Amino acid sequence: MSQNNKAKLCVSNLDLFYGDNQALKNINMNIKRNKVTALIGPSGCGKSTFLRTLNRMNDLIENVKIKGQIEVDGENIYNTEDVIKLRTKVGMVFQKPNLFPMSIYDNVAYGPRTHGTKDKKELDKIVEESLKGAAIWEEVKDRLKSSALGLSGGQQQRICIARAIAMKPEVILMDEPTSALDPISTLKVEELIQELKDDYTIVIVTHNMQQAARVSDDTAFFLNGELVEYKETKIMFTNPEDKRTEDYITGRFG
Amino acid sequence: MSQNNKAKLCVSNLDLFYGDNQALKNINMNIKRNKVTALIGPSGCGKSTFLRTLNRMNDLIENVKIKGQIEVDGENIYNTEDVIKLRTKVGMVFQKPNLFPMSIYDNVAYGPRTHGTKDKKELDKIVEESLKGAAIWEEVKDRLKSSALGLSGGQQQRICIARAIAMKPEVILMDEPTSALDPISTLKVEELIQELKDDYTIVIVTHNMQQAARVSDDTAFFLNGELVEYKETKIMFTNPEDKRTEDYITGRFG
Amino acid sequence: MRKLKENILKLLVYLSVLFTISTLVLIVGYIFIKGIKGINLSFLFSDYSASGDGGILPMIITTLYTVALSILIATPIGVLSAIYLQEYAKKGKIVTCIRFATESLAGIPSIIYGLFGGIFFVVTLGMKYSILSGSLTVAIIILPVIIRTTEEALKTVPQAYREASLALGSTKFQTLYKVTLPSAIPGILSGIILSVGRVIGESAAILLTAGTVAQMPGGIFDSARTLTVHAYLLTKENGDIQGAASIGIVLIVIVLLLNTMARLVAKKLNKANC
Amino acid sequence: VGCGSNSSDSSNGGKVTVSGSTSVGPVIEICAEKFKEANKDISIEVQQVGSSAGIKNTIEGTSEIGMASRDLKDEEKKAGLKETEVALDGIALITNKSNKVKNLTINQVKDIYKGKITNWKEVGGKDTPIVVVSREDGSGTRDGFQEKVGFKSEELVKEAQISDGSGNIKTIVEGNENAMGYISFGYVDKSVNSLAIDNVEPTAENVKAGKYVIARPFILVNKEGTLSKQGKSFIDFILSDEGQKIVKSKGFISIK
Amino acid sequence: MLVKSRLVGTKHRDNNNNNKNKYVIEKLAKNIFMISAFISVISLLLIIGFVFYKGLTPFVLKGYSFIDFLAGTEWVPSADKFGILSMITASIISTLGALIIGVPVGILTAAFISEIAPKQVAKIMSPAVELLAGIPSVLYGVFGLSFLVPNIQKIFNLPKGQSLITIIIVLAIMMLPTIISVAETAIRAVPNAYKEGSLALGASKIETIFKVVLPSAKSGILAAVILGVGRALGETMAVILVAGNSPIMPTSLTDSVRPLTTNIAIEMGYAFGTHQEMLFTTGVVLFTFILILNLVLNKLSSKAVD
Ligand SMILES: Nc1ncnc2c1ncn2[C@@H]1O[C@H](COP(=O)(O)OP(=O)(O)OP(=O)(O)O)[C@@H](O)[C@H]1O
Ligand SMILES: Nc1ncnc2c1ncn2[C@@H]1O[C@H](COP(=O)(O)OP(=O)(O)OP(=O)(O)O)[C@@H](O)[C@H]1O
Ligand SMILES: [Mg+2]
Ligand SMILES: [Mg+2]
Ligand SMILES: O=P([O-])([O-])[O-]
Repeated sequence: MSQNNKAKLCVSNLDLFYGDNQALKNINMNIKRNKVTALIGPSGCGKSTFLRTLNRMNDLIENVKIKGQIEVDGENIYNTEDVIKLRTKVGMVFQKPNLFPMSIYDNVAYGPRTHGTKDKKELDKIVEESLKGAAIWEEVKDRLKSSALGLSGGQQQRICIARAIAMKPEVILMDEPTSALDPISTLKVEELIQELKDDYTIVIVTHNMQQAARVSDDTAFFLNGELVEYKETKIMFTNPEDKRTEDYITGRFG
Repeated sequence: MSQNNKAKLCVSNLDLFYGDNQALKNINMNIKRNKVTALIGPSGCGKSTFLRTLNRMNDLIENVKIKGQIEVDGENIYNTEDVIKLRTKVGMVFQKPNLFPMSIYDNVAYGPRTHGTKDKKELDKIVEESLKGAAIWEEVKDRLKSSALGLSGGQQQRICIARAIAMKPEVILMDEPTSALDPISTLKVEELIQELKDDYTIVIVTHNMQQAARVSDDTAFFLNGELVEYKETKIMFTNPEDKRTEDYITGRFG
Repeated sequence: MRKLKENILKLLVYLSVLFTISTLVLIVGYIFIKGIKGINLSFLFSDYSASGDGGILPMIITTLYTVALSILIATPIGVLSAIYLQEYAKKGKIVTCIRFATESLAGIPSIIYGLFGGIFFVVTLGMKYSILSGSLTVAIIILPVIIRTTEEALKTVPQAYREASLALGSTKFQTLYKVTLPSAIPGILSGIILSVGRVIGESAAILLTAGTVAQMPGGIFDSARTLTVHAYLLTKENGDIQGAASIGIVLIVIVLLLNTMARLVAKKLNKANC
Repeated sequence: VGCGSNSSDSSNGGKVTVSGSTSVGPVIEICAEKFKEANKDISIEVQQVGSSAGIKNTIEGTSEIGMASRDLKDEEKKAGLKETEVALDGIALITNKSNKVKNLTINQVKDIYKGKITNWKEVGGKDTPIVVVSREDGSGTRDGFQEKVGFKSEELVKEAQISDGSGNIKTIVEGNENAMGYISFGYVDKSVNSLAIDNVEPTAENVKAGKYVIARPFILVNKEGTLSKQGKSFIDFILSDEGQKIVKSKGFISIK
Repeated sequence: MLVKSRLVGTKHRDNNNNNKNKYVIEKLAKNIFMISAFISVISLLLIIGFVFYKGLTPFVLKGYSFIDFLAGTEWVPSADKFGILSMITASIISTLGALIIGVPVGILTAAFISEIAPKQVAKIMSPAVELLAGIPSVLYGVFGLSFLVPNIQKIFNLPKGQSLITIIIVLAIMMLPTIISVAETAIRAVPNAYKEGSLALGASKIETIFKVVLPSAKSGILAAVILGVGRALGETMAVILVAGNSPIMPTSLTDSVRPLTTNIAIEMGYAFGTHQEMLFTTGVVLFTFILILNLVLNKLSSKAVD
């Protein structure tokens, strides 16, 4: 329980197989509460796979085998039957904005409604708060009832974040949330992440070294399914321990 | 006619529109006989479009409008009705190897057969020569009758070149022929291009600056549908005239 | 030589197209020319009379009953099956088995359905010759069509929608009815429209299960005649080609309308997915 | 609730299901229409599925009343059926309008159907082959025809065209000058010639007088003891003067 | 920043109990879906069960010989003679004949629609083909009986127009839309790269279609053919009106014949006892043909996936 005070998520001895192909190899990692943790590494190294184990999105894929354990607040998430509760607690924002073909309002209200909030006033409040939280309220407040698919990529991605926030999760997982965005939108989302970390534990996958350096407190470097190095971002980027980390962050491969 | 002595292809005042969208703007270019000419430029600048005008492959696309003229050996290719003759003279190798789902032999014999060569012995000879010309004979001579789709990407691309050579064309157009290949196969194809230029006029589109520098005699730099600079490769890469060319080849954008 | 060969091949292609088009024009034209004289309001909307001079209203009503009932039976089963296959089932023996069954059902000739319905629904289950027996039989016939098109429609719903919904803590079922199904509805609709066409055109299977009673059905437990069966019986029993052709016109117009509807719906589907 | 009693629960309304012969069907349909005018609350379903199927349906209880255009077979009688003759019907031999042959002897008819005579010139017509058209095995019309002409099913010329409906036979004969077929009097019209047999014209009078021999009864059958009140009143209606008038108007012969 | 403090505040009312309900619904839904899916399987089993039970009764319980049934050429139910070899032959010949016309015409039309026709023409042809597919088969029969039969009699100078040729023509027309639409899909799936490859080698459009496009689409085209066979083998109402239905072994294309389907339909209304069961047996034979075809089709499509 001692670790639990600092660590929100504890991953120990995690192995993951797609069929016979091992995509994650003995990962051990404690992710700190109210910090932003960045996952970096070359394409195919297992970043997305790892992220998706944290809210059991890999359950959707056939033929996945998982060993080891992951605890959220000290509770093993692969022991509970209640995936819904886990996913309510651990929200996710995907690489490509994936809003539903509904209005902006309905998108953000989707989660709360699913969990039984029916009251119009309460929903209004949640939607407004979440959109404000995602720094997109001003831009969309006059067209909440229009389709969410009419927005720009950057706006859509922030609505996705609002949608995740509306669930009042404790952890937010983000899989390359800005890779589909233009530089200005990216900046906005990065600022947002900085603000959100006071209230949430954030884990973010990124391909962009500069982004990792800018937004994260801790960084984990993955390579071929292994966790090569994991430490404070400042230290990692100035003084990497492992030769492979150094090569990667200085752009020598990948 | 004077230009014709050196220039195999003369392009003058070429404009091309996809619907209302102008993809090529007033291109003027004389492509030299028995030389390798490289076309470079950022994605979407019109390299492929330009290449495809040279053997009228753009005829296949609806809504394409072409102005200006292109002469091969002094004959305007957009005046003749005989596209087949033009395409026989001007062969093409595509970015992704596009072998037919037939045997290796039948792939290479496809062109000659189409043009009426029936004699078994003659075909055998053409196939062997072409495969040798494409530096792939040794690798496949024992399995000419097996499916061409069972080969590696690099082998397939060389068979594509053999297939083009089998037509005995005078010009070979290549649209990023090595972008789908691993480094070793790339090298083999590059060597091949060097060998071929004694007999053929070669125009090659490439994204790879190094490749352009290695294989070509002349280089043309395209940007937003315009031909920005066109000169000897050696001069272009050491002493570009245009600021935009310099930026591009030194990797400052694109 | 090369040109000659090319021209021969071209000629073959054009002859084929000519054959296809001309058969269509011939058949539709023939039916229209033969049958148009018989088309008038009283033919379409007055009651049938055995002593002649009657209209085809009972057959139209019967056709409507049969279409409504069979669609009502087959749609929920078909859609739910497709959902199971597409959203729930894991690859394996069970799915293979179900797939094989639906594919086989799709290939069975309707006369065999007629044989089956004629002893199973009519005799064994005691439903007698009735619209119900007929509708149940055609419901099985159209089941594979609805399953197939629904599956295709579900496949086109982006996986991203499902992931987004699940990641928000929804159950699979919530995801299904809030996100996946609404996106798939145009596809499902076009499947239903296709099936309506199939039901309307069906003859052998309905003849052997719904019977041939030429009168206004009082309900689904009555035996009655659909339009298509009526066209067949007019030909067979009365030698009334003109009457059959008149009904043919009605049927062809219905088919045209249904096809156009399906097209519009499909267009909508494409738009929705952009 | 026993077989065929589906209608007897309510004393007034109810449904009577009738099925069987396609020759008998049309006239019974008209009777049913007339009957309903007087008995609005009774509905009558007339199913034209063929004589044998009608009898089978009656035995199985799928229908209350069966219609047959032939006598019952022993097998069928054993099942406990009660039969009621409601009309007589002649079977007319028909040829194409352009055919000059107007009369045949019954032996010629037999030989044609057995395949011994194959050309119209053998019976005084043009030098063209005879295309024989017959109903399908099991049809009441065919049974009646074969019995009266005097040959068995397996003797029918193998090349004969088989059609499962009188209308169909008429269409075939109308469109083919070589064809010859047979249909119930009720279906005969001006689109085809009907032949005299042994110089006897195919008319209702000649049948009634016993001169035109190719004829058979129309019967209704029901399971012994299960006929509903409504069913009985319907049969009574057909046997009444009004019913028999309808029978006559359709070209059949009244049993009275 | 005002917002944030509020954000963490209240939790959703969600509790475990609520979730438990959801999981129950989830299970229930899944089971309902699964049961629905099994209705197809049950239907198929019922159909097989009933048709085979009825159809095999005479052989199992009444001592008829199945071999005689299959190999017999005489069909006289009232004389207790049941042999369907002639009908099997008729079915096979008429299907093959229809294939010989329908397959090339269908494939070439499909090639025309997907590769040659200008967009506008293709836009008209596709609905036309759909209409051809949607016309009820009875109408093909009506057309066949009153138009084709007399005309074929005239053109070929025959004593009668009901014949194998007529069946073949009607079936060929009826299988066209099936073949065209499936082949069209297969042809459209041929990668553009193949076509470009061929054209760039100086092949003409037509050469490209015949040498590259059609061969590349062959597994899809084969599937189209098999579906067409199914359609032809199973067609009843159109055939019954034009076949002539004589149960004889065909010796020429001008003979009238009785295919399996029409044997069932033509006599079903009149059949009784063993006769009726033998019609079911005819159905069993037809059914077996169709099942075999389906198995082949299955194999083909799984091969196409590889
Ligand atoms: N559904 C799957 N089935 C099988 N293998 C998979 C699946 N998803 C991913 N993999 C494999 O697992 C490995 C890790 O993939 P993953 O998507 O986690 O990489 P990544 O680090 O997110 O890469 P990228 O930066 O390209 O997104 C890869 O080798 C990939 O091919
Ligand atoms: N078939 C088409 N229809 C309409 N526009 C097209 C079409 N093909 C290309 N374009 C447009 O024309 C422009 C030039 O495209 P082109 O393919 O020639 O670029 P490129 O230089 O080859 O790029 P890349 O390096 O990515 O292959 C682009 O803006 C492209 O979007
Ligand atoms: Mg990833
Ligand atoms: Mg390009
Ligand atoms: O229909 P039938 O009267 O010939 O049995």
